[in-house]
Amino acid sequence: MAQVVSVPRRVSDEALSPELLVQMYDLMVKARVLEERLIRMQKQGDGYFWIGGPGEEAFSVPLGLLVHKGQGPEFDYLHLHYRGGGTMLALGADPVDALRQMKNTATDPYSGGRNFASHYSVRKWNVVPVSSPIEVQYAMAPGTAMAQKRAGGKGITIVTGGDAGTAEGEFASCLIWSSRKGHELPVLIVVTNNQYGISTPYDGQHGEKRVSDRGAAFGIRSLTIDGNDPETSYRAIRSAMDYVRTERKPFFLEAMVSRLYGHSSSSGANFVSEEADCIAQFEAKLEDRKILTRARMSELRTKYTEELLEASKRVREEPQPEPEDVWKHVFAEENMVGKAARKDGAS
Amino acid sequence: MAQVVSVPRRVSDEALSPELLVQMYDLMVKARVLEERLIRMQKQGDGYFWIGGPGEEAFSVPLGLLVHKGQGPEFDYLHLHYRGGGTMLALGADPVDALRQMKNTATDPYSGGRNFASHYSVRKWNVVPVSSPIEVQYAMAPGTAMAQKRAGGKGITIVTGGDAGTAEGEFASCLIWSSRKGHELPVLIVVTNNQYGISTPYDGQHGEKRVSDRGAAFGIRSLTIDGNDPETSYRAIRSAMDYVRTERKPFFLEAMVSRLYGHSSSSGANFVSEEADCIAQFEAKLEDRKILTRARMSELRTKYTEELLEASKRVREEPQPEPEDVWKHVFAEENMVGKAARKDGAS
Amino acid sequence: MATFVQAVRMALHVGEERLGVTDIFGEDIGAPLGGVFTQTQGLRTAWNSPLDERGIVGSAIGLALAGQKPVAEIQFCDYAFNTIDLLKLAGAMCWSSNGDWNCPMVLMTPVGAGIHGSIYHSHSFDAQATRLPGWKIVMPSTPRDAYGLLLSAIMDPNPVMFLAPKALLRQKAQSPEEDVPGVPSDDRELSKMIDAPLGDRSKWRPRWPNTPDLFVPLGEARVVREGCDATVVTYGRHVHVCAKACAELEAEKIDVELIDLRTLHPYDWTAIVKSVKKTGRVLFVNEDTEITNFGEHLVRRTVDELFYELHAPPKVIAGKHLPGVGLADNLEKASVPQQDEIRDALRNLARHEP
Amino acid sequence: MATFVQAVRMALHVGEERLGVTDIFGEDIGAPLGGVFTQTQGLRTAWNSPLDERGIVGSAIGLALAGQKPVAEIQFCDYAFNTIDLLKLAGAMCWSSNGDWNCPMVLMTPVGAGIHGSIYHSHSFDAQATRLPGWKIVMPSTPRDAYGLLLSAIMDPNPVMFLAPKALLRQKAQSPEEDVPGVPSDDRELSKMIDAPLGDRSKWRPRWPNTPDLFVPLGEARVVREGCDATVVTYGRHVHVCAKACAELEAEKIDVELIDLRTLHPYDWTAIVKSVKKTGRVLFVNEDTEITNFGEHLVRRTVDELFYELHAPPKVIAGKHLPGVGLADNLEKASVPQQDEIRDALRNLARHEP
Ligand SMILES: Cc1ncc(C[n+]2csc(CCOP(=O)(O)OP(=O)(O)O)c2C)c(N)n1
Ligand SMILES: Cc1ncc(C[n+]2csc(CCOP(=O)(O)OP(=O)(O)O)c2C)c(N)n1
Ligand SMILES: [Mg+2]
Ligand SMILES: [Mg+2]
Repeated sequence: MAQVVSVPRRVSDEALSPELLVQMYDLMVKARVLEERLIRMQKQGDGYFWIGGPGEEAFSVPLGLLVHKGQGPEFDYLHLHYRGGGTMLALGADPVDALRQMKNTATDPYSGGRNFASHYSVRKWNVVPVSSPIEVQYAMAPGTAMAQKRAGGKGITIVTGGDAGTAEGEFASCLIWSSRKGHELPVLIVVTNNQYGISTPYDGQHGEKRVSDRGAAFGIRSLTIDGNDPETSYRAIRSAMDYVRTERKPFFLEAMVSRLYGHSSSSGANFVSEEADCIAQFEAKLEDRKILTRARMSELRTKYTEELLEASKRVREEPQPEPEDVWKHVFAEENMVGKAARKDGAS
Repeated sequence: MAQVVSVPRRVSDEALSPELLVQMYDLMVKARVLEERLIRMQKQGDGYFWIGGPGEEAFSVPLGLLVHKGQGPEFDYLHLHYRGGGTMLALGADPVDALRQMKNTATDPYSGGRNFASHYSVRKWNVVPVSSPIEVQYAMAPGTAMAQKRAGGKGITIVTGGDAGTAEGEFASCLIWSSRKGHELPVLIVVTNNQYGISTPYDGQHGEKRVSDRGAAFGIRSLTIDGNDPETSYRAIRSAMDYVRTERKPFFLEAMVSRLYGHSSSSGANFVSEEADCIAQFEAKLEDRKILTRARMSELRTKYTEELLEASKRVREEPQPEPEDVWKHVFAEENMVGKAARKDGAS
Repeated sequence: MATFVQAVRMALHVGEERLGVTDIFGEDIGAPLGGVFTQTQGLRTAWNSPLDERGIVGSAIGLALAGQKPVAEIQFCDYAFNTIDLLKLAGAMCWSSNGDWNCPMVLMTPVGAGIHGSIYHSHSFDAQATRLPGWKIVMPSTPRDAYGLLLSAIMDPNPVMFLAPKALLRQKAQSPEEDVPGVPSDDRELSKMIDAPLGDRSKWRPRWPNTPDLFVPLGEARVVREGCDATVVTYGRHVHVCAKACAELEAEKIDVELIDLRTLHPYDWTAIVKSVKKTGRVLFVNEDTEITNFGEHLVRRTVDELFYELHAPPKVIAGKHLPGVGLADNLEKASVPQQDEIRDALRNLARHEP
Repeated sequence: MATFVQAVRMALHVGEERLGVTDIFGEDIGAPLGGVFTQTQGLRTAWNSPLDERGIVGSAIGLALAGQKPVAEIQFCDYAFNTIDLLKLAGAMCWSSNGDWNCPMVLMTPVGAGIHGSIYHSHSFDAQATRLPGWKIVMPSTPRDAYGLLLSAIMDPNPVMFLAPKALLRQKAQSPEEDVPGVPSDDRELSKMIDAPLGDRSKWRPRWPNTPDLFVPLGEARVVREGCDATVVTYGRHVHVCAKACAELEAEKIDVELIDLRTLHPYDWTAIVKSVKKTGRVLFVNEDTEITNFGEHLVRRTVDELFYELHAPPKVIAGKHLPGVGLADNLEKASVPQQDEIRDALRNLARHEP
């Protein structure tokens, strides 16, 4: 599938350090191997459904690395969709927890065996619960951003979603609420455009050439980048975040990405060889620039593959939730989010 | 209130005939007098609530005159909001029927005493029921337009609403659904911008300079005009309609208008002298150009005022709905809309 | 005596000054109007949102998640039916994250008929609201309860919906017990203090009376009048309609117990059980449409748990299953419960021979 | 034997070829996928909409008003909760225009749990749907009823909602009576004719079997099995769960009458009355959440009209009042009605001594 890529204007082309490139590569591989493990678990009956982000690592990993991580409005809020695994690993999430959610164990820290794979939730890192309905996160993002504007720090709100979902009204709500004159909000609005919504291609569903074209009318700075290149992504995200953090205004970043295992397990979750593979491309670059050898790279992949295979076996033995657990947490007993906000002195 | 007005490019400045100007003036006065009668009825206890379109006549009247009126997809569909009285009179509606709806009589042809004033519904003219929730008509408009594109005639869909309401997701839906590449729809998307939503001014709620700026991203031709000038309106609507009828593609027309009696009876419904009065402006022009004399113009106003006063007295005597009438028309017994479509050979 | 809407305003003032409310927002909520019912006049944290109910609910969730305390308003509950997915998400936030997050927001919205509001200013929302697991739902019938329940709603760590019966908004407390404590006894005095003047309001500042931290607990019903011949359980404006029906029956020596549920979820089952055990006859009244109605839930639970305590079949009087409430007086009256049919139903219940 | 989803596809084919259906649309409905459950494969008028449920419902209304006959789909009913205002408008179109307009649209959506769909692929919609005056609501439990009710839905001049139990979609007719008339007796033959092949489908065209204009009337229940000891009224996938519970009880010499409601509105009250008069004991089963639930309406009407016919308190088994259905097997089972609790409840009902 051909990718429409604009030259990332306003983004410096300053070289990234080899250490950073290696760190990104490491996380990208880890994220990919994790998705492949999750897919396998589902196929083997160790989970009911898979959805995730293989093919988006060159964007999701740099995004996670650039997050100002912590709890409360001084830190960044993340309103992710179900393709954010790379971002979570870059934040420091334990991949074994993702296996637990796939196996819906009681030990799943994200939902206690209640929700599908890739539905993360980490309050201590401001990762709000991922929910399945497309685009609702874009209606909530202005709320956390308002709190941050008020808090006066550098914290920003980051919201991500796919291309097809931008047809929902909440995407428009996000553009409108974040750009009201005199009330602009510090939101980094991200769309990862894989040019599909399940089986429906981009063409024929969109009047706009690029989704990011929709920002202009609202005076929102907007940019479309090649999200398959981690260096481009890193620089574009960093510069967009700098703008949002400092100006306290929205930025709309569209990243063209691949969907490497199709939509989800419902569509088979098989490798799609026609799509660009950001890891393969990055490996060629790293070898070419003599930053990593092929041997070192395949060693890394083998290491993660083995680790996660072992972990998946251990997870299989962990307890399932009990029937009566359904009644837990219907209501909260205390105001946990309020405490966090006060702890960080932000409200 | 200062009006932002763009020069109406792409609109011819060909002079309109004196007959047309007189016809428009006549209807504008009739529409204004009707609204003033409705306001008075409500204040005198002959109705529970008033809302309507005084101040929009210079736009709503030309719109109605240019409609291709009839039943079924070959003709124009109208998805109006509650400020469309001028359009209805220009279509040929009997103003007494509006009084009946105000007095919620059983004889009210639009809703049988069920709905508020200015909630029109005329199937034989393709006027779909006006409903109170803001902006829902923009979600329905693509549907009638699809039928028209398919029917192959010249019929178009016209949808109107206010400026504040464009923040609802349905407005975005309308832009999206009408501009999908290869599936463009013949919709004339109208926003009458009075720069208020009830008490809330335009400024501070919009990131876009003009609402019509939102069309560009979708490749929708868009234009903002001075809706207080009936000549500008007529020419702009005609040229927009020509485009939609011929190209079978959407056009977005924003008309800057006045709100001459405030939002509704809830906000007092008193004359707002700070706003431009399109009828007063037009009268000065007509006198200046020697098309009508002051005497003729005030005669006309007196005539309509007296007629509607008399009519309102008669309407007062018409029967109210009976309690058991609530059960009528919960379900339709036959497919009336289907018949119409077939009658006109369009489906 | 304070009106219902003044009570709401004073509670919101206490909320923003003493209980951590950070945002009171919705359409036309901010200055100069202060709400289409004047409910938010003079409040420091009140602001006008875009005309976008989905954005309002979404932003309220976001604000809540970021540790703020938002009180959001949907201008009329008639315009909340496109937000039910978001309301469900707010109610699911704690449960679906297995207790990781909570979502402490308050959503206010005016409900119900009784003011000739026609199709789109007459909807009820209690049936919908009780279908939202994870939410607490209140619907006060007096200024005092409006004040005290709103304060409790603000302090709760969960999403709480505050349904305000439209027809009661301008109604004054009918007795000192129904009034907000601490308000001046002279109504005009109170009005001068906290009602915005007509005309230019740019210089106006309210003077707030010193009202206490009165928390009416969520989940506690109020026995409005005691009786032994039958029980009527209701809430909102129908508390007053039922009270009048009860007064009519008193003349006939029929002594009806009237329970104002006040909180619809979690509701005070104990209070209902106690009364039904005493009277053996119960009528549930509300004005939402009658198929799949909250009163029907209460009947179900009554027959489930109290079948053999009943001396007569339990009844529901609710709104008719119609697409809307019509504007004409006859139509409105034929659509939502009226005093005479409530009176007749109670009489039948009380006189029913098993 | 046809599967449920094949029955839907064949009905839609008949709809577009013989009954005037002009548009079958929704997310992923068109080629090449033909629906996430294959329900629209090979249909001439099927097309992919934008990912916008509000646009889908809005456009369906517009198409209907313009005399077209749209069959719109919401991919999962879990994603219909932001369209309830539009559904209400469709249901109000005829009434609010005092009979001037009708709105002949069909809305299909898969509902319910039973496939480990977790929080957002397990919702029910029957409680919501029955709260939409002006709509007719059907929920078939067999391929034959799916076919026949869909044809009737298409012909109706009103908005009709077709709720498809997700867990039944791939299930075959269990007997010739449950099958679509006219399909080949060999399942593989039918599959070859109308199931799209894996891989490239661009050249594939279905061969439709010659199925008749079978109209299952809206509003008519089906007595699945006769019995005299108790009645169970249900619909959708719980028809099969209840049938199994009834079979278990047969071994205990308890003879339960099982009614498949099929149409939820307007529902077949006559059928319920007849059965309850015979058995005096009734259980209503559905899997939507249990507060303000349609089964509770049926209980209310039962005690309202049949109180003195009852030999035991009428019961409801429904989904738990929880924010969602959890993914883990234990959680799903604890949230929606299971065969054993239905069996036990029916046994208790049948054995109950008044
Ligand atoms: C509101 C809603 N409608 C439908 C769905 C079903 N669904 C899940 S993913 C998806 C496609 C999303 O496409 P896109 O936004 O491009 O994101 P991608 O999956 O391609 O990353 C759909 C229709 C849903 N989850 N939520
Ligand atoms: C969905 C919805 N929300 C709120 C309202 C209440 N309301 C009626 S008119 C109005 C303001 C509309 O402003 P605008 O769109 O600019 O139209 P105008 O009245 O100025 O012509 C509001 C908020 C409504 N009718 N529908
Ligand atoms: Mg996509
Ligand atoms: Mg306006």
